[in-house]
Amino acid sequence: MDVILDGIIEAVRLLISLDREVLQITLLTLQVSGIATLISVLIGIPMGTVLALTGFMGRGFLVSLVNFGMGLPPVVVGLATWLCLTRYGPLGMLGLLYSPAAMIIAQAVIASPIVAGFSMAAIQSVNPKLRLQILSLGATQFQFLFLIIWEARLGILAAVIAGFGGVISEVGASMMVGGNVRGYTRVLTTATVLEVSKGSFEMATALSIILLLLSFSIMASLSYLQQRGRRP
Amino acid sequence: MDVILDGIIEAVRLLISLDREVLQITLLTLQVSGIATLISVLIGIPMGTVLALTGFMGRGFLVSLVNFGMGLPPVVVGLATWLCLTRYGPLGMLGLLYSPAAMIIAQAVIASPIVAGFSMAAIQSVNPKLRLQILSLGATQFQFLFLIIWEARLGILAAVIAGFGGVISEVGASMMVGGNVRGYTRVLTTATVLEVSKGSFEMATALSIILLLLSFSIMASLSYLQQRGRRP
Amino acid sequence: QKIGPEPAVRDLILATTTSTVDSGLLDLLHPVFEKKTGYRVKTISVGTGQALAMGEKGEADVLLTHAPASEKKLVDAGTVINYRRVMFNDFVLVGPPKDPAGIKGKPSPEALKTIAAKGSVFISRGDDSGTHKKELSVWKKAEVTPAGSKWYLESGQGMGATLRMASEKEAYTLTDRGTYLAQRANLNLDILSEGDRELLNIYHVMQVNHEKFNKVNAAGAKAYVEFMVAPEVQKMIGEFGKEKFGQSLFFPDAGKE
Amino acid sequence: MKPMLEARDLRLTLSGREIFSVEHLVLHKAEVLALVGPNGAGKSSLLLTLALLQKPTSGTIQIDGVAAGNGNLLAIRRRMALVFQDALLLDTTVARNITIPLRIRGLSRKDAADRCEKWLERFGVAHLAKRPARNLSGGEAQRTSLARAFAVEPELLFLDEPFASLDYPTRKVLLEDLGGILEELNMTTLFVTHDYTEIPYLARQVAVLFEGKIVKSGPVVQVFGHGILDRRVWVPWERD
Amino acid sequence: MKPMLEARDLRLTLSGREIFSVEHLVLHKAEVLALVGPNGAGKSSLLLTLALLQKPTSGTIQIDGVAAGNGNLLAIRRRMALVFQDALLLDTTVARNITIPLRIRGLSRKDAADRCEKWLERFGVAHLAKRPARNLSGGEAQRTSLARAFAVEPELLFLDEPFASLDYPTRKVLLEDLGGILEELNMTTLFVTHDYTEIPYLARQVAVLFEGKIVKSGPVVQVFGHGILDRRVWVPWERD
Ligand SMILES: Nc1ncnc2c1ncn2[C@@H]1O[C@H](COP(=O)(O)OP(=O)(O)OP(=O)(O)O)[C@@H](O)[C@H]1O
Ligand SMILES: Nc1ncnc2c1ncn2[C@@H]1O[C@H](COP(=O)(O)OP(=O)(O)OP(=O)(O)O)[C@@H](O)[C@H]1O
Ligand SMILES: [Mg+2]
Ligand SMILES: [Mg+2]
Repeated sequence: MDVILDGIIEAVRLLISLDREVLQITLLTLQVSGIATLISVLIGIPMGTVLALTGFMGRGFLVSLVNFGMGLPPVVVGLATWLCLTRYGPLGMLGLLYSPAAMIIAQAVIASPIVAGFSMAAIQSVNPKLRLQILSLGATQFQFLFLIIWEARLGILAAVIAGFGGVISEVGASMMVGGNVRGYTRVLTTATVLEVSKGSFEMATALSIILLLLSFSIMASLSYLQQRGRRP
Repeated sequence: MDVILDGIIEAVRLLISLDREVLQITLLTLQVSGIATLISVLIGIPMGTVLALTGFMGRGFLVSLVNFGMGLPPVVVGLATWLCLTRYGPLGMLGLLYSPAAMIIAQAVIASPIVAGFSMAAIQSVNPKLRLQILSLGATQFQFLFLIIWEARLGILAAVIAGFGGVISEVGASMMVGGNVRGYTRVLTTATVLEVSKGSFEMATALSIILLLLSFSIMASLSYLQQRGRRP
Repeated sequence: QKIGPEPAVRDLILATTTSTVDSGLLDLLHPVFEKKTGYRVKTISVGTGQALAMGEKGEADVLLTHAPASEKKLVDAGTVINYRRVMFNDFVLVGPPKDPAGIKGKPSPEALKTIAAKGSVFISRGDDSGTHKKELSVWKKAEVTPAGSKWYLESGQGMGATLRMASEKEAYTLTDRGTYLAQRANLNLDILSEGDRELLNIYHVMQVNHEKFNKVNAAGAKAYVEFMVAPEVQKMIGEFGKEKFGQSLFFPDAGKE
Repeated sequence: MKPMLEARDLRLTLSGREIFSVEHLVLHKAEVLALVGPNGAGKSSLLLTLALLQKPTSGTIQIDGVAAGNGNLLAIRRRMALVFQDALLLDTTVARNITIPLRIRGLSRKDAADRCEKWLERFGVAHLAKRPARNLSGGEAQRTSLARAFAVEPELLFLDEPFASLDYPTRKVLLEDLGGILEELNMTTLFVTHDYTEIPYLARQVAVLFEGKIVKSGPVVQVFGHGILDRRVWVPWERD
Repeated sequence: MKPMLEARDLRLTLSGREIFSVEHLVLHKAEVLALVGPNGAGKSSLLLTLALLQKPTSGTIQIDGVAAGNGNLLAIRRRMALVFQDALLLDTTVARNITIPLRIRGLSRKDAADRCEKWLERFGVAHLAKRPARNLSGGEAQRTSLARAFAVEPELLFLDEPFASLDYPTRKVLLEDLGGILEELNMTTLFVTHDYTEIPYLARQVAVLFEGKIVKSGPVVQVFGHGILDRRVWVPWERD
């Protein structure tokens, strides 16, 4: 357990001394996972809403596709994104491989079905008669969605939490498409893996602790938002 | 895209020829992630239920802890589990490191907060008056829980789907504590990573496809269960 | 004090093995290179197999690897050019200090023979890496076919992870000296057999052929190769690790074929 | 003059069960029609269908002479309001529950607030304006739901047992008021009730739905007789 | 004889608002008490508290001479049944909604099925037994909820506006029946209603709750006068 203790000491030291490299890695982590989550929210919430509210041919198939996408292995997403973005792959001309943009793409692919799936479940659990009531208030399609999402906000926030949690903690895809380039695409998880493979467990533990602090504070604020005014 | 095409062909070949090694890897994957999910269901559902239904000191803190655990990076879980299970670690005497049991432990640690968090959200969205109605039916604590969970089954199944999806697709922790030992702790995700690092992208794609097929069929049956009788 | 004009294509993709990165060597060299030339090196550390595959597909600009036999195929096919020797270190057999199989001091093929005879656990990387290939060639020399035996485990992971597993399981394994030295503090393993001629671990740097792959950053790749074999860089390689480990991790080797 | 609402051959089948089948139903402008019938007759389903919230299995609905279709659904819905059998309030304050449909219709913040105040006052829940709708009592919720419907001052109003949870004196005062309000605002109204004593306050016409079919319709006194006008009960907390 | 239910100094405060404050309330065995009052008076909250589902801020409740506490809550709850203001059914079939509380109380599958059938019959919803409760009409749901409460044949029964969504003839028949049933089964009953004409059918005693306080109580005729007994309306689908 010395390793963990040393890791904590090292983490504190890094935080206090505002180590430039660690700071940069932390900011990049936030930036990449934040933007990816934002994209997945923009894609996932409307998608989940449509799946929850409309009945069309192939809906059942799409629902299982989303549920399945929720379990899409980051490694597989990483591999597929990698194959798409390579120089001679279909999107090679964009030259995005081994850049933060590539990581954002892969993470958004991972998070979108998560957000969509949980948004769907949240909206399905809104009283179906309330949906009719909202329509009868004269709401446009957009206002309707807004109000329904408001009613399902508890579950939708859980969806966002899950999406963000899924990507900030992910390593396989980020490693593959980002390449863990120092000062450019190195994020907290990939840096941790590198430190482990270097055998510097203290540093790995320190980075883990920073990652945990980071995700804990974000999760805590999201869950505060979610639980506000909801006592059992 | 040739790689993907070749990967598909290879996947079909492996499946048709019932390649012994691939079969064994697939079964182990199912076994490890299945048991881990089971454990996380046994821990997570009661825990989520208690958090949703009771108000006690420190509940707020526990809720953020669970939400935070939902985003616990597998790499960090892997590192922590590894440190606990090493020969001279606190649980070293069990001699579990680099065994399927160690992978199950790590995966259960990853999945439990996911299941707990989503169970909590699901149960919170059950009409609070219905809870009182159930109590007034004369239900014991246990019967009460059973009935509440029944009412929240849509969301709870989503929680199980998320938990299972989280672990079957996870690679960081499995790699660290399982060690990817051929014929013993190699699962589909770790095998995929290995094939990528060998540069055999076709084989990696084939394994990915098998993993996708596997998780797709499981997710499809779970989501069929979930959506049965729920049209919008 | 940068030399030459601003490069046309700034990004340079280097595919290399984990050992060069994990040892920390490239973290020392690349800032110097970047400052001097203005390129940004994107170091992708992967298994040797993947590094070579990336070269074969034109996905990398320059390679730094340690599997001469496999590299030779790329050179012969004209996939890579400007193939230059950079440095070497060596492979060593490590195992638990108690040395249950009693291989201490034996030359490597004999040591492996003893391990097989005693049935002591041996951990192979099993990942087609340079180290794995070297290990297989030693088994061949020892005239043992270990695959499928109960005492022969394939970790399917990088060197660091494999060393840790060996340490935990009190097993033997073959490792490059650099990684072993870097990790030694956390391991309960000793060097038991070393110094054989065939256990040399030679690193080469090479440019991916821009005439075959139009997207390859030829100028950058050339600059990188020249940089690695430049005398002052060779000196840095030789000094690297002396301070921390009391000995060099790599020995400069440019120009000797 | 075109009727405000006209339905022809309206039929609804759910889960293989015919819920209602109505050949012809007309509501003239400013007319108030009471719809009665036993539990499960299909009243609520018919109301939902006429309010364009439930797609009928077959049949047509014309609103103010225009056939309701996908193109004009929203425009028509904004001319209507509906009070459901159980008050379905949004999970926000009472006041915002009233103002949302007004803001949706493009009223300014100020106008919406004024209307909201006026109608909350009218239904005796002005003191609850800032309270979260989630904690209201049954009657308070129903009043809020009524205020919400009236606040949009619709041309066409659907009420599904709107007074069931109101206390007796409130109900009485409201019934006496509402007749005047409906007339003043020219609201065409269809309302479902189980308490026949309410009918004469509001409606002249009544239609009886039984097992999904309209089995009788006409002026109130013709359907019920004169006994319906007679009801006297004391309010216990107002005496002495 | 000990009273079936006795509450002293019962007070409930929620979100800083005093919901009710009742000094003393007694229900003797087999007594039926009507609880009336305006919307928001606190009737439903008082009922929930007496049924041991809402913890009072202060005060004590004795059931059959025993103070209700954590230890005996379940045992006491099994002697009670409660019909909520809005029918709260479980998301399963109508029949299972009835049998679940019976099976919970240890009845055999067969006995539970028999009782279920009997009470569904009595409330006129036997034909719905196999239907999912989620799609019921308002009145059908309320009947199911009533059947569920009566099927457990409780010693102590709480009813919160149980007839509000029932159609008039059903309500009338039920009211006439239920008086006998309550007497026959010796059920001590507290029921909340807004329709004072229902009171004389079931209750002899009435208590009036106003702004959380019992402002009046006593025999029905004394509180309301004799006008309450008079009500005549026709059932439109039964004539001719
Ligand atoms: N959790 C709560 N927080 C604050 N106020 C509440 C809460 N629950 C109920 N109330 C308020 O308490 C008052 C009493 O509510 P209750 O439901 O007991 O009324 P009631 O007498 O049953 O009325 P009704 O006849 O309309 O059903 C209401 O004004 C209601 O808004
Ligand atoms: N989705 C559905 N699937 C099957 N049957 C349904 C569905 N929705 C409603 N029903 C049935 O249709 C019938 C009519 O329901 P509706 O709610 O219109 O009755 P109602 O006349 O309003 O009754 P009440 O007076 O009790 O409110 C009921 O028997 C109900 O069970
Ligand atoms: Mg109805
Ligand atoms: Mg009430």
